[in-house]
Amino acid sequence: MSLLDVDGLTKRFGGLVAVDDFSFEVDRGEIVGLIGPNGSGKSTVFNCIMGRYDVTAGSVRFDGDDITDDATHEVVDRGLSRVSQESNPIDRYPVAGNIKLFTLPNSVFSFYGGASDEEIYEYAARIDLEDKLQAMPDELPHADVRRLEIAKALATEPDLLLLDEPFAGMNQAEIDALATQIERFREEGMTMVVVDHNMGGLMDLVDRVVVLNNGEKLAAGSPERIAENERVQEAYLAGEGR
Amino acid sequence: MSEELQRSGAVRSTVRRTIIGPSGRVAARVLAPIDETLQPLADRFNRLFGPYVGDVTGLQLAALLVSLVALVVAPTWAPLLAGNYMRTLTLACIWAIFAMGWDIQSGYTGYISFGHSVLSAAAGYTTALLVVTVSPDLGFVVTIPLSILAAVIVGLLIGLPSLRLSGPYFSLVTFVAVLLFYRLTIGFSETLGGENGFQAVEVFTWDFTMRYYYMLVPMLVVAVVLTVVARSNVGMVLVAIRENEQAVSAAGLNPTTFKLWSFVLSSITMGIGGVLLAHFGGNVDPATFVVVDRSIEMIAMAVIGGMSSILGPIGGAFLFVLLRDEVLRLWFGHSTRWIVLWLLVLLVLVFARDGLFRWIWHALGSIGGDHE
Amino acid sequence: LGGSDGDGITIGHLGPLEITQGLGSERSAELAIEEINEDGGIMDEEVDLISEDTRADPSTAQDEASRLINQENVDVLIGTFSSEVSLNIMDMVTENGVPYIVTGSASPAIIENSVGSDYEANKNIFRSGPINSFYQAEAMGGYADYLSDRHGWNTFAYLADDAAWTDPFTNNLPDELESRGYDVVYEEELSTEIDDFTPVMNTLQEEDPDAVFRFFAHIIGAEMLGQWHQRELEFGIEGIHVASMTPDFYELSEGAATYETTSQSGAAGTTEITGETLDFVDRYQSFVEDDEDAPDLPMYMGFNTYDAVYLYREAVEEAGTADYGSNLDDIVDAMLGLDYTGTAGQISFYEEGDDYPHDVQEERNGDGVITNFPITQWLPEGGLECVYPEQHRTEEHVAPNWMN
Amino acid sequence: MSDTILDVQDLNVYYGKSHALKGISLSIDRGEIYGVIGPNGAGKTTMLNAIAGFVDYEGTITYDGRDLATVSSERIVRDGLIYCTEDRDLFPFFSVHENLLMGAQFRDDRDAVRADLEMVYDLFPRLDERREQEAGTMSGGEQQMLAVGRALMSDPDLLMLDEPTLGLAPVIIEDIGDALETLRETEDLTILLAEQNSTFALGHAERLSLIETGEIELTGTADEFHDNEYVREAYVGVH
Amino acid sequence: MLESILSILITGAMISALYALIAIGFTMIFGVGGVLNLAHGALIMAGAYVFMALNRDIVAEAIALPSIVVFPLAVAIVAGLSYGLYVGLVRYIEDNAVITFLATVVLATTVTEVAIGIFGDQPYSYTVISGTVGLAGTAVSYNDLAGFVVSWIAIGLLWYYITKTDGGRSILAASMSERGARLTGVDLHSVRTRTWLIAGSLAGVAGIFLGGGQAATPLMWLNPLALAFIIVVIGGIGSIKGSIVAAYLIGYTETLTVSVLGQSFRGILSLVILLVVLFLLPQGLYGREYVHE
Ligand SMILES: Nc1ncnc2c1ncn2[C@@H]1O[C@H](COP(=O)(O)OP(=O)(O)OP(=O)(O)O)[C@@H](O)[C@H]1O
Ligand SMILES: Nc1ncnc2c1ncn2[C@@H]1O[C@H](COP(=O)(O)OP(=O)(O)OP(=O)(O)O)[C@@H](O)[C@H]1O
Ligand SMILES: [Mg+2]
Ligand SMILES: [Mg+2]
Repeated sequence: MSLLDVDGLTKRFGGLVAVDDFSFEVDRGEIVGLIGPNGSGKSTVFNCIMGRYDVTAGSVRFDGDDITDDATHEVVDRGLSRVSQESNPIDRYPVAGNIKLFTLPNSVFSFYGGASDEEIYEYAARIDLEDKLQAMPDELPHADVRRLEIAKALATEPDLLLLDEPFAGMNQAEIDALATQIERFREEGMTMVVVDHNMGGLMDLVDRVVVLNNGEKLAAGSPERIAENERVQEAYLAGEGR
Repeated sequence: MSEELQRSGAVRSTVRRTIIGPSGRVAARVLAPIDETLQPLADRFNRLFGPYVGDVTGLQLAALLVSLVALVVAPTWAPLLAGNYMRTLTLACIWAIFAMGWDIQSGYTGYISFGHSVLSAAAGYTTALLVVTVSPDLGFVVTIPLSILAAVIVGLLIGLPSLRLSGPYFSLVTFVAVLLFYRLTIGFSETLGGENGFQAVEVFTWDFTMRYYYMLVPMLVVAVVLTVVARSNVGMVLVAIRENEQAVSAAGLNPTTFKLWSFVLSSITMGIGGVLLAHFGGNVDPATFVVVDRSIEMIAMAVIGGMSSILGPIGGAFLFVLLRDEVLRLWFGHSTRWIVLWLLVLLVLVFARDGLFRWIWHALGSIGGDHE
Repeated sequence: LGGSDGDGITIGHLGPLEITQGLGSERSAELAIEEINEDGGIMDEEVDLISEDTRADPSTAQDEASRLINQENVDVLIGTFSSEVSLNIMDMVTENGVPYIVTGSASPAIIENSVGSDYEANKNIFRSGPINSFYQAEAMGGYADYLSDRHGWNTFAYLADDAAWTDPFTNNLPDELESRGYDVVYEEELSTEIDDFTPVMNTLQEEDPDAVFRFFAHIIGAEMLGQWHQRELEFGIEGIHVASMTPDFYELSEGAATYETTSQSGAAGTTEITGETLDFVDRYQSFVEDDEDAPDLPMYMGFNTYDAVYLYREAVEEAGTADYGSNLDDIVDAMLGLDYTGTAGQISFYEEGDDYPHDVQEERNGDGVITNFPITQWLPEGGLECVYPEQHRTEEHVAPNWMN
Repeated sequence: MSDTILDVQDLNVYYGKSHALKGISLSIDRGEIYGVIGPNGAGKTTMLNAIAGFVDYEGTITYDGRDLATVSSERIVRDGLIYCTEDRDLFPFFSVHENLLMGAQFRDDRDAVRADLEMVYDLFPRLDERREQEAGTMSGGEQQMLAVGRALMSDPDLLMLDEPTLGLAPVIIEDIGDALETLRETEDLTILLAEQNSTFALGHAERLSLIETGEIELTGTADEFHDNEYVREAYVGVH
Repeated sequence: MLESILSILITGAMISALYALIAIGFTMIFGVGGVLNLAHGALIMAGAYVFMALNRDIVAEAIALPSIVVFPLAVAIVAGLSYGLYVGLVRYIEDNAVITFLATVVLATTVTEVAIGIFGDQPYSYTVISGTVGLAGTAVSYNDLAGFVVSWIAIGLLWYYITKTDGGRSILAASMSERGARLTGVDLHSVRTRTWLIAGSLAGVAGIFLGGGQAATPLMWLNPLALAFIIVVIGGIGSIKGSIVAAYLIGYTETLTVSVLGQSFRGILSLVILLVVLFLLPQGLYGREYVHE
């Protein structure tokens, strides 16, 4: 049975249908690519899964349970985590503090607990941030802020990780490095859905690709087949990924 | 950062360079040795309590101990001073509790409440109403817990709806809550005593020394408890809520419960303070408990002491009350005194916005050098 | 503790020194003490005054009172304007047993909650005037009779601060009026926060009374008076209006005060209530001649405070001691024994067992009408005259010129 | 005709202790597209921020013959030096249309403004569909389009773009590239382009500089960069 | 019956206009600087006292200028004070909302103390325009009528300026993103200057007519400002449209409460409305909102 099961998801903003009866499944251990033109609804799909938006129609099941109406923190506690498109670190805490926050138990009575410094170091190390632990977020260059976002997500020990444009603002070398790290997460048993516009990074990484267009599923299949798909080409790829 | 801010920053830094800097260096030379000698003590303290209340340097520990002792033995020195110091210090203890109560909620979560006097009033009025309507001889064991409970209930009544609101809305609504409570006390004067309030509450004692300890002990207890909470994960989450609420829920933490929790903690504290204030003078009336000035005063105390530091507000409260009731009293006539007081507060807000006592604390910490 | 051990007599004065009533009271106290010292002091001891500001705020008042008692060791406390202050320092004052003469607040509760409820514990508390608002309500009835005789006004409306001091009026006056055969066409307590009188005035216009009795201490009736004149509403405005007692109220209100009346102890020095009244007013005026802050008249609290100081002098000299620590009873007895001709009237106190022990007694004329409750009226061109009671009257009451 | 529009001499920027830019010098000719590439943290954004007057710097920056140190930031904008930042800085509660109007806020030539509006809406049809949507609610990519569009509305002489392709779909990236080229032709627009996406930078700039850890490692034409081993290894990658 | 309804409509309209004026001045400052300026109340009071001092000979014997002259003068002075408040205090702390909120409260408290120190507690009456007219059987003082008209003129002008002109739009823009504003060539200093001048003059106008109706007193500003809060929160902080709508909502509620339930219930119903609105729309009627859920 699949780990994540999005069924007939629809999200309306006033008159605008951002996501229109969209369904897809993710199996354990997979890395699925979710691509599509700007404004096609990718982030909205993530926001609906994470309980950031209430969905207009449809359902989201995670590991068998219905999480459609769960609040964000409940979703996270179930083992689902998301690296969002916009970074929002807590500028008052150093990198280490930002990571620690994501390891705290959700109870007003647990005064202590949360990750030890060693564990925090580990989370940072998994994404090459270990030597920036004491830096303040607003001192970090763009790409490191993105790494911090990933480290925070890792710190919640997710089974399923949603990555929204992890490669944005990175150059080829950095993309390759990050891609290998993501590969490693998979080996550690994590399942992932990756949204990105950088075909160079994405296509080699993912097992399957789902293409969204105007909120509807345009196509799905192996990276190769998608790259060949004419409609995807003219709607989105424009020669990329070939 | 806008040019104005840079300029004000410049002002601050020149002040720092030309005045604070040099004098600081002198102080440092004098104090460094003390720091060294006390370091071992500090280390033991940190080993024992560090995890709960945070680490301190030798000097910081010294400062804490000195002020603690000074407070405990106040009855020996206060009467020697010209003025009504025993009463003033006693009052300061109560207001320190209010300031801390405000801090743990507003200071930490960043949801700035302008209506905290309502919480203390809830406790005070409950005490009075119990005495007046139920029976004059209920005894503290009954009235005190019930009054604190009342504060918590009112706290939840205000908190539950208003904490959904974003910052400024919350502030304005709490501000309005005070006005409403005031209107009620006047409007329903038969039950709530109108602007005369109640005089029936029994004072703890008229012996100034005893009365002082009645207020000091609870203050110290509250201070320790809240410090422990503030330095724990809970404190960390509350600050995170202030900085970025979305990040908190993304971390799998439920902001609402944490916000409410801080409100409850705050209400309990305000309740304790309210009860003490009621038994301090034996009177419960809008001017003493409700009017918005009371809320503003406790905020002023917390902020000049140093928001989100628990101990800072204590310092702020003592400074504020001592200035108002003793120091300025000596120098200024009736109403000028208040104008001067508020202007001083204004100066602190502009030039030491992080709070005087936080600043002192860090200064002491940095003198020893290597630590923090 | 305190007492006259050759260190002179110290009188503590408390009042809201930012507002005119308080200032008038303070100056009157200063004057009284200056006179007394010229006249050999109290029991041949120098008298000095320490006056502190209550800001009309109970907590501040408590602080100041406790300073006066414990630091300054005053022998007597005199003053306090707003009822909430008087009531809320009571506990602490009785605790110390220092004589305390209330001169500013008229709420019966002050006596009821203290001497009235537990005589022994509170017998150091006195009120030197004005007569408490329970008797004031009755007196207003007498005043209504006068208005009826003079203008044939028989229907009245009632407005008051929604505040404790007006409760005796709210509870008694309407019945009082009806018992005297008048109609009360409208009654309302106004929120002390009121900032728009239009609706009220509209209602009054519809109800169309001959006169409105209004009792304002917190509310400032300036807007009401303005509309009254501009709309030439067909009724008189009578009763109590504390703001209107300030000597320059007529000017400040741009003459909108014309025709309104207010009762005030001492009748603002418009008339010789006792042989003392006008002399005092003259001395007061030369005393504050070049002093901008002080009001040009003592105002009602001033009269009562001035009298209180002399009452205290009479009493302790009678008792032969000011040492309340050990001889409070003697002082109290002496006070109760007094029948003193003050500036605001003939002053004597109710005894233990009366409804209002240690409260100033009302004076009544032959037919039992209360007389130590003078009412003044602003006349065109700012003249202030005493229109009631008869024996103090300097001018007959004038109806607004737009009423036929 | 190679007159310099922007000249940067020995530019240094410090963040507290850290030395973010270590003596950068470069000069840009009117009408050219100049690329700046480098790993993250190299200092590209810092450089643009310094030119736009958002951070304090040492060294001299001359634009159109005037030393920018003496010019207030809004004056710079009115003189045609327009900066489209990494984090967009849109007006979240304004509609798409209002955001674009704000771009031309200081311009009086109504007709020209109207023409530019059409031009932007043609370039980004998605914006045209969403004229009335609040900018803050747009998708990441749509916001990026809007940011570029708003910059174009200011009728720039020198346009500084910090990672304009960030989060954009390949199709759009192509369109933007072509648009910039045409603008350069028609309006004689000069462009300073900071990019991670080296393919894009090398595809459109004719001269580039490579910045690493606050220093210029290499400056040259697009072809020279293409042929350079090191660059191909680290930045273009094997695609 | 019909008559009393009419009179409610009329009185309500008059008072609401002033409320709107106060609320807008207050909300504008927030809209732009993110500053909750509680000293706005002090400015209202200043408006009344300044007018009175220039218009009547009881403060300074020499000067007693006619209203027509004093009005613009007083408004200008208050606008100046408002700007002074920004330059002298707020701009140094505006980056920290809490400090600013508190500093302005403290300032308001101080100014009130000062006013009490100078004028004491007596009411200083003055007339802007004297006389009354009967509108549909309801007596309306020229003061209120003028207040109504002037308020609406002011609101209209402001409305046009903010929504239809680049200068006005950049005021709003600056409130959303300071960097964005600088990037589009907005002169932040002039924006702030204009904002505080405008807000100041609104406060001045409101103060003058409030005082003209009642009298200048040191605490005359407290209740109007409290109402302004309620209005601003209901309407949505930063939204001018919201303030106007809410001002009328509250204005009429108040008048209704008074004429139906009686004086002592003033304010309470408004507070109920406030809570209801907030419960349904946490951002108020027209408040800004990031995530449309
Ligand atoms: N809160 C909102 N209100 C109105 N429209 C919205 C809102 N959020 C998103 N939209 C619209 O819904 C559509 C989908 O947005 P979404 O962010 O999911 O796109 P996306 O696929 O993530 O695009 P990108 O690749 O640029 O990030 C967009 O057209 C966007 O304008
Ligand atoms: N506000 C700041 N405070 C301290 N250091 C900073 C600050 N902003 C940037 N830095 C540092 O300056 C260096 C350059 O940062 P900058 O953002 O210019 O790099 P970049 O080339 O733009 O990287 P990217 O391509 O990821 O945006 C980085 O090492 C960064 O850590
Ligand atoms: Mg997206
Ligand atoms: Mg950058």
